[in-house]
Amino acid sequence: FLEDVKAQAKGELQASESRYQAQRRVTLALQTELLQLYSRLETEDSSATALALPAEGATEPH
Amino acid sequence: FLEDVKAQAKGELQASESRYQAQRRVTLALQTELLQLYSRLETEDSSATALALPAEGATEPH
Amino acid sequence: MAEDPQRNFRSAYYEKVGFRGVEEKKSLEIVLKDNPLDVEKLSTFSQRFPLPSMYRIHVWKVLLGILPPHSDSHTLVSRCRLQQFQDISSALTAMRFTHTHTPQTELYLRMFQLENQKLPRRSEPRPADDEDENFLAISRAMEEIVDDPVDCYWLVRCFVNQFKIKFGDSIPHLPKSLEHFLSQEDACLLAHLKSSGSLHSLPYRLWFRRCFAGCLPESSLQRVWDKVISGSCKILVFVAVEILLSYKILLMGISHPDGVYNFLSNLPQDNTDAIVTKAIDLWHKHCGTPMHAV
Repeated sequence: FLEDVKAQAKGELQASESRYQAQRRVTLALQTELLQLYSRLETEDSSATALALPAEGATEPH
Repeated sequence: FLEDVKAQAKGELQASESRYQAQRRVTLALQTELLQLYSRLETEDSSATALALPAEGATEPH
Repeated sequence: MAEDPQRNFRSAYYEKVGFRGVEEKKSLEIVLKDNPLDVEKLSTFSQRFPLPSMYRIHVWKVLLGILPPHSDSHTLVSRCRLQQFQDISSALTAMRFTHTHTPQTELYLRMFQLENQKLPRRSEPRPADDEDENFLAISRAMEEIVDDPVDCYWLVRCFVNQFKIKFGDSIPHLPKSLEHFLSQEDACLLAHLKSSGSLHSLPYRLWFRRCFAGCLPESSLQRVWDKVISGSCKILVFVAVEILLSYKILLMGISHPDGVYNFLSNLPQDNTDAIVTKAIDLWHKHCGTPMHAV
């Protein structure tokens, strides 16, 4: 009977742990995606600056 | 003794549950951040397009 | 139980008049009333008899460990399974991997990839590899069998995982096993397949990696999967043997391996129930019927 109680608890714990592990994988995936987006933003920001500079120059009277 | 085993099992399940909830809060925060980043990227993309358009127009002969 | 002549007579009678299922359904109901469930008994039952369709999904879930043996825990565990499904699928939506119009099977694949840390980068998408394609084929078939998307994902996920863990080492040997049993059943057909060079280009991936998903219609397929889920991958060999035997005359007339491959990859769907029934009989004949008391 004791074994039975233990087995039941184990079954429940496994389901709960699997749910927790999935959340951890989700966190990792989200972090990867965020990292990529940030680096994309930085590239765009710097290229936007690069584009903006000659454009500004062009408006200046020669 | 049986009560003891049951109590222990309950404790473990609760610990797993709270680990899960903590991780869940993390992923929710990350998802919110992701949402903001996407909209920021989109704004920049569309303003980049908006900027690019008159510039293109300007190069056209009048 | 099996030695009881009275019972054997009765079973034979039921079989003849088409009531064979009645007795089996009753004995399954008795097994399902156990708490905790005796998983061993359940697998023995599924090895011996076709599962009544009203209990199939439930039995599969227990056999695949989606539900634990203790019925008292089913509510709690089902809630965990549901939450896990929701957590992963909503993260995929947030990451814009999936949209409202994404086919369910693709969602399942992404979920499975995420759980296994194999999600490709969105900026560097890669085409689906063999394993992805196998997963998708199994998902498409499971979708036809199971209505609830949460159940469907869990069944595909655990089916694929269990298949790999339990049978991963045996799968490469199945073509050899097929050759062995075909030589016993029809040496002439085997000789033809060998001499035409077709034996090495049979649709083994469809048969032994996808477990006939996309090859057999669901009504036949689920009877094969009953056996796979309850612990046999040998059944796959016998289904393949029976397919070959059923189309022997036609196959004997095809001398090009591509022709054989193409025909078998697009199997006519009208005769598959009979093929599966014969395959299960042949499997019992060669591998014996599990004799645990049910």
